[in-house]
Amino acid sequence: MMSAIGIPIIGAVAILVVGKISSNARAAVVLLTAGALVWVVAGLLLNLQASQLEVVQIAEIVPGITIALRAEPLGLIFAALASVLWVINSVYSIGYVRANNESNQTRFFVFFSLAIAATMGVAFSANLFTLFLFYELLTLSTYPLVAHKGDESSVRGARVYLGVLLVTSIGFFLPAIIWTYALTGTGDFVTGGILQGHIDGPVVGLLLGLFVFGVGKAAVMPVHRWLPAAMVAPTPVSALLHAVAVVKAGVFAITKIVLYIFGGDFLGAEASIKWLPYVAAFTIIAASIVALHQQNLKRMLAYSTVAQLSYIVMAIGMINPLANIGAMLHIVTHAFGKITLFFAAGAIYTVSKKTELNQLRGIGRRMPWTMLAFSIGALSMIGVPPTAGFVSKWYILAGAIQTDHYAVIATLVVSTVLNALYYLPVIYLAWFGLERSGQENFGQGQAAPTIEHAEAPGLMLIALMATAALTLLLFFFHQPVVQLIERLAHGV
Amino acid sequence: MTVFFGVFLLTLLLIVAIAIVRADNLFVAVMLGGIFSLLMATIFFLLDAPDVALTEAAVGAGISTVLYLAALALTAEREKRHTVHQIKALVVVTTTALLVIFATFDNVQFGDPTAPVHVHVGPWYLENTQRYMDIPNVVTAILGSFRGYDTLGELFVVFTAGIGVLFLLGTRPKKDTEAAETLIPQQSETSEGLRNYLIPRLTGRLLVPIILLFGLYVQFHGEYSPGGGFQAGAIIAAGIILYALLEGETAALRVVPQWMLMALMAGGALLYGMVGVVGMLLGGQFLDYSVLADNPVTGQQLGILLIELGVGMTVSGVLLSIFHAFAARDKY
Amino acid sequence: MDWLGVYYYWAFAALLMIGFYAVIAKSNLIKKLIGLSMFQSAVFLLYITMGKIDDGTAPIYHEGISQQIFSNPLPQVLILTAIVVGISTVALGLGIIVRIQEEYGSIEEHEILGIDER
Amino acid sequence: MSAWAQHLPALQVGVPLLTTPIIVLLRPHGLSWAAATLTSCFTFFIAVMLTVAVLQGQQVQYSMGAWPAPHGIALSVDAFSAILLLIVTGASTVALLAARQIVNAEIEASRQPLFYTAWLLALAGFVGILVSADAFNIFVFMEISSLASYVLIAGGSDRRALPAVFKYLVMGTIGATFYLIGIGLIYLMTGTLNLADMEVRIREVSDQKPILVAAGFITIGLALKAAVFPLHLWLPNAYTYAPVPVTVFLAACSTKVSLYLLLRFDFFLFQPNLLNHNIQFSYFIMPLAILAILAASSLAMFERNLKRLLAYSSIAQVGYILLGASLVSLIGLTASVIHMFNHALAKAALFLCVACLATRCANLRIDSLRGVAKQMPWTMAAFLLAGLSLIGVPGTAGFISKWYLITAALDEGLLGVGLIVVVAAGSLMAVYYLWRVIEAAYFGKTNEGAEIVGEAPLGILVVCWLVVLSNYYFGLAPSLPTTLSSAAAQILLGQVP
Repeated sequence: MMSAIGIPIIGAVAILVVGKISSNARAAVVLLTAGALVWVVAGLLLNLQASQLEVVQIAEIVPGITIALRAEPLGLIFAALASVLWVINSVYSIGYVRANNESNQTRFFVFFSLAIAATMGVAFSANLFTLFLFYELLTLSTYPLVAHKGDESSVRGARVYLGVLLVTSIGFFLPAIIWTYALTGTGDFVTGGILQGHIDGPVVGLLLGLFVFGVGKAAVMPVHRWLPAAMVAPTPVSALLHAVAVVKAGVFAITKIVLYIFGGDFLGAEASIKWLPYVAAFTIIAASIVALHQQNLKRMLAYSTVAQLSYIVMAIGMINPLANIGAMLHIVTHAFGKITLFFAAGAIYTVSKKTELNQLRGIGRRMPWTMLAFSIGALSMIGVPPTAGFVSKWYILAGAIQTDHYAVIATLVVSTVLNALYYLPVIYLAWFGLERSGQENFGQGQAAPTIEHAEAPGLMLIALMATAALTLLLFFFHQPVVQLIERLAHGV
Repeated sequence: MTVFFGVFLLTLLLIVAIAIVRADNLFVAVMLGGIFSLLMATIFFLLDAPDVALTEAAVGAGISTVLYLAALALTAEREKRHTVHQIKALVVVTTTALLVIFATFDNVQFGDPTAPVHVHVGPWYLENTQRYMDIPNVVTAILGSFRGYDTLGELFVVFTAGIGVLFLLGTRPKKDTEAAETLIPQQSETSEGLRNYLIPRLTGRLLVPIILLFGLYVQFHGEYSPGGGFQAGAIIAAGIILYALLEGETAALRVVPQWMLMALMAGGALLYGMVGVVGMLLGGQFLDYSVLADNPVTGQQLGILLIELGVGMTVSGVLLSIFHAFAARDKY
Repeated sequence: MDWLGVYYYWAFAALLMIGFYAVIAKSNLIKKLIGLSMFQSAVFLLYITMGKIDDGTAPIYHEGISQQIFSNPLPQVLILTAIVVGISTVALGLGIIVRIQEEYGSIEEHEILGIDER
Repeated sequence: MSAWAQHLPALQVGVPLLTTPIIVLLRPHGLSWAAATLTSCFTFFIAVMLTVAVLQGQQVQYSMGAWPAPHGIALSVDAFSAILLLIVTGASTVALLAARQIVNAEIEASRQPLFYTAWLLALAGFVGILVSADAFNIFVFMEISSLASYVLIAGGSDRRALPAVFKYLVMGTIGATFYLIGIGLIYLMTGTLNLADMEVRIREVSDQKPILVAAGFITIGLALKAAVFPLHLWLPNAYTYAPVPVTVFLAACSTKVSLYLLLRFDFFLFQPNLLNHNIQFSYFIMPLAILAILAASSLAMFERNLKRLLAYSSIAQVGYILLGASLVSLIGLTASVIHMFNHALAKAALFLCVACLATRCANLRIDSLRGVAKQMPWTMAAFLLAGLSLIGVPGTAGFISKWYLITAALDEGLLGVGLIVVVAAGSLMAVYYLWRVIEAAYFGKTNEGAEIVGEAPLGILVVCWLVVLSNYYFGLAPSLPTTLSSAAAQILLGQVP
């Protein structure tokens, strides 16, 4: 596991060194590191038995508080997801950066691999302190990525990004962690939770609230403002942020806390935590409605991410094995679906410099492959059968029915309808809309006349098609992932 | 009798203090400051503290008045009437005073021998000075040996003040020095000081040697009668400053050149420190004089004599260099 | 005899008050410094008053007289040190005042602040 | 060496003190700096030896002049003074190492020996306070360190330093005299000056008025010297206009020594003896600490000059230290002592970065630093890392003290929640005012007038990075400061281990 964190850091240093020499060498190093990471994580995944239980302790900060890593199933799924998508994202970003000849690309890739190192740390953390340490490192390493362009709007966006994440982490997350350490004397993730008997009554609800709103990265409603603000970043960064690393780390952290700190059965009996599914439900509905009104493609995708994340939080909030499986599965499916959408948006922007929804009229004819992938991704978001999105929503729905949690069922239905309402028109216009010539479709005075452009550049296309294919494949071969999750459910 | 004297002197002291604060002309305030110090000296003498009285007179009345006057010569004579935040000052001051007076309500008797002050550590010194040092002046015994480390610290406070003033006034002042060169007529060697005023010249010639002699007496007679390094240093400095006032600052610098001042300052401090270190080298603790000679009592006496000399050297060196630093200022 | 002792302490308090007032209220830096040294000499008075014993004499032995009541020597030693600390602070303060006069041309606090604002 | 081991406390003060007369006479250029740095390193080495002795559980006592304790002056070094000794001597060594270029530029050669003598005198004064166990002796060494600090601060070429240092002189002397009145009253009632002896004898007279008044005077006097919030008016200007290496040295340790005295007197002397002293202490100190954190941080948020911004942040951190102490619990005191250590590290690093900037940029206003990161990447990277430690990001030294502080606050129940909100608000304000600087430096457009600045001189940069990395070392392996501060907390609360 140590190597899982080590490799991206070594990669970052290598890129820093090689970066000055030539861009090809740098691209090679990036791919090499990504490949090595996948190799290591796959190794861990295969011999799951041996590696998972022993705890690797790196440092003892204060008696009782240590930096320790442990490869348990949940962490492994997230690490595998992040490493696979990192490979694809690297391919995509090399193409994107070449096409748009972005400034100081070395810094871009260095912080990119540092962010991945932090994500691995979050995935394998064995106690609350290590989780918080890598969580903060993730925030700090992604800040320069969000502020990459360096112009006024991106600096302001990055300021909001950093502000909200630091406020929530120092304001709520840190006190919650210290409160847990004070209560139980330890912060280790133990299957079945450690808070049993140390705390009861409404205080549990308060502690959970501190955790949920402390982890700003999970973008539950009041603390979600950083996500749309981070849209100023270049697309591969938004892809990384919103599909692979940052948001997933947030939701993954909440899942780990709910399962390993509070513990399923302890929370089941506790009355004071019933509010969690309702807060998540509210976030889903509100975010979907806001996404409906969005004109900018990336902002719409951002709000849709906020909604999708709250699916996971809602499913976890229901404290039911089926729903848990649904939640973890949704982490994977949403990642593939959303990253495809972002890749498509990036491709469209690279080639045609179009960002607004009404500009995409009839773009399907010009960029068939990109729009095909976009459609698969959109369908996966809605949860239409051939795509993976359907499977995870199915499990969550099954969980909701099992605990006859009517509010959740209603939310699922309403949100699926809302998803359809804001994704389908885009696909329809793209394929069947007529490409209006001249000015009228650039109403808001954006001087971007329809220029002749062909399909997206090769590298980006490969990445796009890969993630789209994975979304479809996952629908048919989701069994291995589910088995892995079930092993977790039985407390292995 | 002492009751009457005590009350009279204290009320006089308070009146002079209020006069100082209210005086607009700073020169008057400094002169009143001199009177204030002399009154304090007499009160200390009344309270059986001859050593402190001598120091207060020599340092308080002598040296500080000289320093204030030197500073006044370089800055404004008259204070601009501008009391800024009066009410705030009164409030803060009255609260502090009430706090202090509140402390005296309890059974604080003046001069009763059974008070805890006189029971615990004090009498131990009185008995043991004879046994360890066999010198009459107990204050010098405590100053020199029992609490010798305090006096070492004290010496370095004076040393720091000397260093500080030399450092601050070492720079060439910002006043447009070229204009200053031309404006002030070059003071010829003879016209400096009060040379051609008959009375000061005559009396000065007489007084200076006597002052220096008295200074040396105080220096080396500290163990038997009130006196010691600080007082002696101040008196010797006062003597030489008087000579400077009479014969002019350049003449005084010829008598005690700048490098000798620096040597005096550093030498005294080093002497004191080395006496302590030698004590350590010979097997005792730091500043342990009993190991200095075969017989501990003579060792203590030798130690006290040496450190008093060190203190005297440093104090005179510092005070003189401060005076020269100020005096040299108005030449530019 | 008792009220005299208390008078010494009240004199100490009054002197403290006068010195402290001068430090805060006066804007002339030299007057502040004089106030400061008065504030310190009040404390000297407190210590020495503590050391006095009724009809005791200065703590110096004389060959002849054997049974003698001596005042407490320790406060006197402390005050010897405190006086020299006071004079050192005054000397350094005056050095700074002379430099301020040269740099700012005035030693009134409100004028100096004014010069800095401009 | 063992023969000298029992002389260590005396050497600790003796070495810096007795080398000053020698250094004042060193005329040749640069020699005085070398001698001063060498002495400072040797003092740091002695401090490390003393800490090792303390960690081995030895009771380090030393009586000056071989006179027994209550009559002669005794020196004693325990865990609390050991950790402070490390901070003071370390800060002085680091600041001196980085001082050569700047002092050469700002002070002409003839006055440099005097400057370095004053520096060593300040160091000797601080060390003298930490090692001494005699109340009046502490006053004498407090005067030495204060006078030397006034000289150092007034040493720069900036004329505004002079009124600032005069205000510091007046307020510092008033603080010292309040302390003197406090000792006088205690001496009046107990008859002794040795701290240990005083603690024993104060028990019988603890209900009488002079002792309560003495406690008041000592606390106010030391609070004035430690720039506790309402009495902090001298600190911002003094640190801003002083030469940068002096600020590096003083910011890291001058307020800390007064806080050491405040805690030593309030907890060791008054705590076990005065009746409800702990309630009086926390009711009096806690609001001041909270006020310090909130007001000083908000002042820092709107400050234009970088040095004064860090000065206000120092006042806020003094508030954190006092907040920990005012909880009057074992963890609270540990948090307070360890924050002294961690804040000294973070603040020394930040001011060293300011020193690097000062060598290249004309003035240190934030809007004149726009876009400086491009020309001085290493300095700004160091500033960023040191800033993270000040904010208390996990993995840095600052985080450890935040962790202890919040744990201590949690034991206070509802009041604790309020304190957590204050601590969180404080660190978020720290995020705001540090990010303002970093954002201006990294993303700001270099204004046209600015000439091309090169990277800071290598000497200062290496020292700066040394301190920044030590921030992170003590962030990940804080065993040394934690053991020392918990031992110190136990000593202060009276359960001597």
